[in-house]
Amino acid sequence: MRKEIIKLNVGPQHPSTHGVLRLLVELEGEVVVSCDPDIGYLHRGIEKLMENRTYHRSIPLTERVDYLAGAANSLGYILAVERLLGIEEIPPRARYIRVIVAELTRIASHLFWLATHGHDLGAMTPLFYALRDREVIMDFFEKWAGKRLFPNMFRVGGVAKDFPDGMEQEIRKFAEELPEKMKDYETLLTKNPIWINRTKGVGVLSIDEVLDWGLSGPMARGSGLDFDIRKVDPYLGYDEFDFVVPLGKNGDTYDRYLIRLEEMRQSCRIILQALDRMPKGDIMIDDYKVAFPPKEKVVNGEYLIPHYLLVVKGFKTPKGEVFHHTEAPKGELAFYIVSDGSEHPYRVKIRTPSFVNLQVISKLAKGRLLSDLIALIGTIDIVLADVDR
Amino acid sequence: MSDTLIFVIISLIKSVVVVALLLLGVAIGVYLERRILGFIHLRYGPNRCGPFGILQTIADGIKLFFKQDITLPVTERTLYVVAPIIAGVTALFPFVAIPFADKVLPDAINLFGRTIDLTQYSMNRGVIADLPGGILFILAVSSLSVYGVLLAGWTSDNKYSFLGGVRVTSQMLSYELFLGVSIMGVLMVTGSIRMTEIVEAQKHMWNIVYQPVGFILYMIAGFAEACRTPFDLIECENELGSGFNTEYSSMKFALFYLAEYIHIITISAIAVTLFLGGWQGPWLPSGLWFIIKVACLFVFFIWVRGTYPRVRFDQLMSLGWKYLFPIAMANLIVTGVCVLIS
Amino acid sequence: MGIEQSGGILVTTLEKVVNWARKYSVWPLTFGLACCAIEMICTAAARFDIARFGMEAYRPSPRQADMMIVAGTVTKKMLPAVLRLYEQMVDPKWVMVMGSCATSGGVFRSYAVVQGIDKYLPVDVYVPGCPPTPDALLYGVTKIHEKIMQDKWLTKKYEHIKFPEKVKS
Amino acid sequence: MDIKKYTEKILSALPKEAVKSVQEFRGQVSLIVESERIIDVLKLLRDRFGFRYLIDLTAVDHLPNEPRFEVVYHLWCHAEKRLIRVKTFAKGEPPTISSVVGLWSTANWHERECYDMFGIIFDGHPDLRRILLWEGFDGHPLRKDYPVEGRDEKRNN
Repeated sequence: MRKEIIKLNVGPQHPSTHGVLRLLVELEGEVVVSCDPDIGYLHRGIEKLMENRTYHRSIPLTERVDYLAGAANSLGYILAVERLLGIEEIPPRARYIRVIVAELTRIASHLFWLATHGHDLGAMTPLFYALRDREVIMDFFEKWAGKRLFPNMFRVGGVAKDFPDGMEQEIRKFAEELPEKMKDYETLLTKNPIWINRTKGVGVLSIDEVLDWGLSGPMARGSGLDFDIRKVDPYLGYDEFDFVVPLGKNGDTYDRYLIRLEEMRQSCRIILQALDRMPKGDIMIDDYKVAFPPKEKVVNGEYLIPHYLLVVKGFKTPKGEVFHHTEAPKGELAFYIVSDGSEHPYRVKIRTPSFVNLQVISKLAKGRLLSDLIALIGTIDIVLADVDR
Repeated sequence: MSDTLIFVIISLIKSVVVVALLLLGVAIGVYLERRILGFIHLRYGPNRCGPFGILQTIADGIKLFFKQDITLPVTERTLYVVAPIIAGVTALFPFVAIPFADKVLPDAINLFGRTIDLTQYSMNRGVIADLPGGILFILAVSSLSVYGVLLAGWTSDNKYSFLGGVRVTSQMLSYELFLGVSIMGVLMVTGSIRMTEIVEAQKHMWNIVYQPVGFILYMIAGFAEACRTPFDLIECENELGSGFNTEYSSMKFALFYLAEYIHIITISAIAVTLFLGGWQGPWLPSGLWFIIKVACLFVFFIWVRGTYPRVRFDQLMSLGWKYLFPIAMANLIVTGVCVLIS
Repeated sequence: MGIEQSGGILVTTLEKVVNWARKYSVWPLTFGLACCAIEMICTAAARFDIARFGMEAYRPSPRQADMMIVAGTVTKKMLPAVLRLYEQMVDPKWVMVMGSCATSGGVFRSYAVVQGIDKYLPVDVYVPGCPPTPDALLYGVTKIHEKIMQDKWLTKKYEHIKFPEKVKS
Repeated sequence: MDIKKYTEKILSALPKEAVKSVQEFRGQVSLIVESERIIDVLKLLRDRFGFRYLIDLTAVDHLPNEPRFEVVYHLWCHAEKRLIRVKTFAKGEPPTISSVVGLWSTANWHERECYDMFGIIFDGHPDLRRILLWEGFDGHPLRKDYPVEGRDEKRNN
C-alpha cells in the first residue's frame, strides 16, 4: 500500500484557530505527522510603536495585546513603569480596585476560553452560557470606564476613576453567584462522557517538558508545577489574600480544563476578600510629576500645568531597566522596559504567555488526530494578538 | 383506461403530496431548529422575518436561489455538478415505502362507469408503494445518499472536502451495518418486513416495549447516519471548515442542506414506523399522529445537538464496532430466543 | 444600449421579493481578525443575538457567505488572505468594516498594518469604534439591510453611460 | 538570603573572566557576560543554581554604540523564587551569538523573533527564519534605524 501525506493548511481563516493562526499540517490519513505554526498574521508592531510614545500613551496599546484580558495587560505594564519610577506604594483603594479588575478580567478571559474551547469540541451551548456570564463583567467595565473590552483606566500611580456608586454591591453579587452559575458548565461538560473522552489523555505534558518549553499559567499548573506569580512573586499585595492555586496531576487537556474552572472560583474569592477590605479614600498618588491630578481640580493653575505637561510631554524616568512579571489569565505576562532617561521607553519587550505557550503545539500534535489538534489549540488558550503583538 | 394507469396516477399524486410535505417539513424543521436552539441558548433565534420569524427559511431559500452559482474548474466536472443532485434526490427515496397514514382513499372508486378496486397494491392506504420487502428497500436506498456526499468531497478538489468525504464513507459503512442489525429485532418480533404490516402489528403495543435496546441502538445509529451532533464529523466546522460542501454555493449547497434535513426526517419516520407504532393513535387522524411523532423525534435531534459535544473520529469508530455492534448482536440473539420460547 | 427596459410590475416585484429575502438572510463569513472579532462573537451570543436577523448562520466557507465582516486589524501579512477570501465569495456580497483598525489603521500606524482595508475592498458599511460595541455592530447590520433594500439589481438603468456611436478602427 | 549575598554566591561559582560586570537596579540583578562564554554561564546557572525556566530572551539595539546589539536573557529559579538577568552583546556583522536552543526548547521561537526583529544570527539554531513577518520583508523593524511606519510605505499602501 502506498502511503501519501496530505499537506493541509489550517488557517489563517479557519473557525477554530481563534483568529489568524496558520498551521501547516501534514496528515497521514487523519494522523498529524508534523505541525508547523505560522504566526504573525496579527503582528501590529506594538513594541515599535511604544518606543515612540510617552509612557502614558502606551497604555491603550498594551490593552490591545491580549484583547480578552485587556486590563490585565495594562496592569502588567503600569506595574513595570511604577517599578521603573520607584513607586512602591499606591493608595490602598486604588490597589484593591486594580486587584478586583484584574480578577474580573481573569474570569472574563477564562469564560471566553471556556466558550470557544467548548465550541471547538462541538458543544454549542457552553458558548452561550459562558458569554451570558461574561456580559455581566463587560457591563461592569462599561459602567466604570465607558468601554466594554478595554477599560483603559489604570494610570501610573493609581487608577483614573473610582467605581461608580453601587457597583461594589453588584460586583459582590456577581462574585457570590458565579460559582452557582458555573454548575451549568459542570453538568454540560465536566461529567459528560464525550467531553471526558475528547479531553483526557490529550496533550499530556510532564513537568520537565513544561520547564523545557518555558510554559506558564494553567499550562504549567496542569502538569503540577506550582507556579503562580501571584504566590511566588507577589505584586499588588496578593500575598494578603487567601486563595488556592489549583494544580493538576496528569497534565492533560481535562486537567487544564478543571484548573481554569477552579481558577474562576478562586478569583471570585479574591474579589470578595478585596471588596471586604477596600477602604474609602484616594485613588491616585499625589506626586503630580508622574500621576495625573484629579480631574475636578484641573481648572486650577496649580494642577493645570502639571496635567498639561504630563499629557503633552509625559514624564521622565530614571535610566535603567526593569523587568516585571504578572500572572495574566493565560500565563506569565512580563514587561521588560529599558529606559534611557527620556520620556519614551528606549525598548519595551512584552513577553506574552500565548507566544511561548503556542510553540509547544508542534510537539503535542505530533502523532495525534486532526480533531485533537483542534482541542490542543483550545487548551493552550491562545489569543493571536497576544502571540504576534 | 386501464387500472394500471389509474394506479400510476394515484401513486404520482401521493408522491407529489409526500415530496411537498417533506419540503414543507424541512422548511419548518430548519426554522424550528433555529428557534429551539435559540431557546436552549437563552436567546430568541430568528424573529424578524415574518411573524415570529416563520418566513426565515423561505427567505434563505430565495436568497440561495438568486445567488451566483459557480462551477469551479475541477477535474471531474460532471460528477461535481451531479453530486448535490444525487444527495438531494436519493434522500427522498426511502419515503416511497414509509407508510404515513392509514387509509387515504376509499376501498373502491367508481370511475367512468367502472369500479376500480383500490385495495390492490394497497392503493387506498397512506403509502406510495407498499413493497413486500419495504424495510429492505429503505435500507438499500438510504445508503445511496452517501454517494452524493462522497462524490462532492472527492470532486471538489479541496482537501477539507476530501477529508469530509473520507470520513463520511467510513462512518456510513460502519453504522449502516449496525443500523441494520439494530432493527432486526423488530422484524423478528413482527415476523414481517412489509412496512404496513409492521405498523399494523403495533396496534395494541408499540414495538419499543419489546425492543427498548433496539430502539436506543437504532437512534444512535440514526444520529450517525444523519450526521448530526454528536456524530457530525463530516461537516464539523471547527475541524474541516464546512466539510464536503465547502466548494458548493447557491442551489447546489441548498440541495445538500435539504438532503441533510430530509435525512433527519427519514430517520425519525423509520423510527416511528418501526418502534413507535407508526400512524397508530387514538382520536386524531392517522396522518396527523405520524407527523406529531416524527416532529417529536426531530425535536429530540435538535435537543441533542444543543447538549452534546462532538466525538472524535476514532472514538466514533471504536464506539460503533467495539461496543454498539456487539450489543446489537446480543440484542438480536436474546430476541431470537424470546421469540422461539413464546 | 445597456439594459434599458424599465421593467413592469413583475420585474419590480421580483426585485423587491428577492431583496427582502436577501435582507433577512445575510449569512456572514466566520472570519475574525482581532479584538473586534470578540465583540462580533458577543453580538452573536445570547444577549445581543444577531440570530434575530437570521444572521446566526455563520458560514465557514466563503462560497456560502453573503457578508464579510472585516473585524479587526488587517496586517500586511494577512492582506492577501483577506483579498482571497473576498474573491472566493460569490455574488451578491457585502463588506462591513468593523472597528477603526480596519477602517483606517486606527492606533496602529506601524510598518505592519494596512492603513484601511478600503484601499483594497469595496466597503459597504463602516462601523466605528475600538472596538465597536455590539449595539454599534447591530446598527451597522440595519444599515446593510437598508442598502440591500435599495439595491436595484434588476431594474437598474445604465442610460447615463454614453457609449461611442461608432468605434473607429 | 538577600539579593547581594545571593549574587555573590553565584558570582563565586561562575568563571571569573566570563562575567564582565554586575548591575543592580530596583532589586534586579544583571550579569553582563562575555558573548563567547554565554552558553557556559547559562548552563551553569541552569544546572547548578536551578534557573531552569527561561522566561524571556530578547535584544536591545543601542544604535550609535558599538557593539550594537545587546541580547538579554531572563531566568527564573522555581526553587529559590529568584529572577536573574543575563546580558551579553552580539558582535560582528551580521551580529552573531550562539543559540541556546540546546539548553531550552522554548528559546526556539524567542531566537527566531530576535532574528526577525533585529537581524541577529543565532549560531546553531535549528530553523532560523522569520517568524512574525513574511519572507522577503525588507529590513528588521525593531532596529533603531528602521522607521515606525515602514520603509516601503508608499509602495505597499
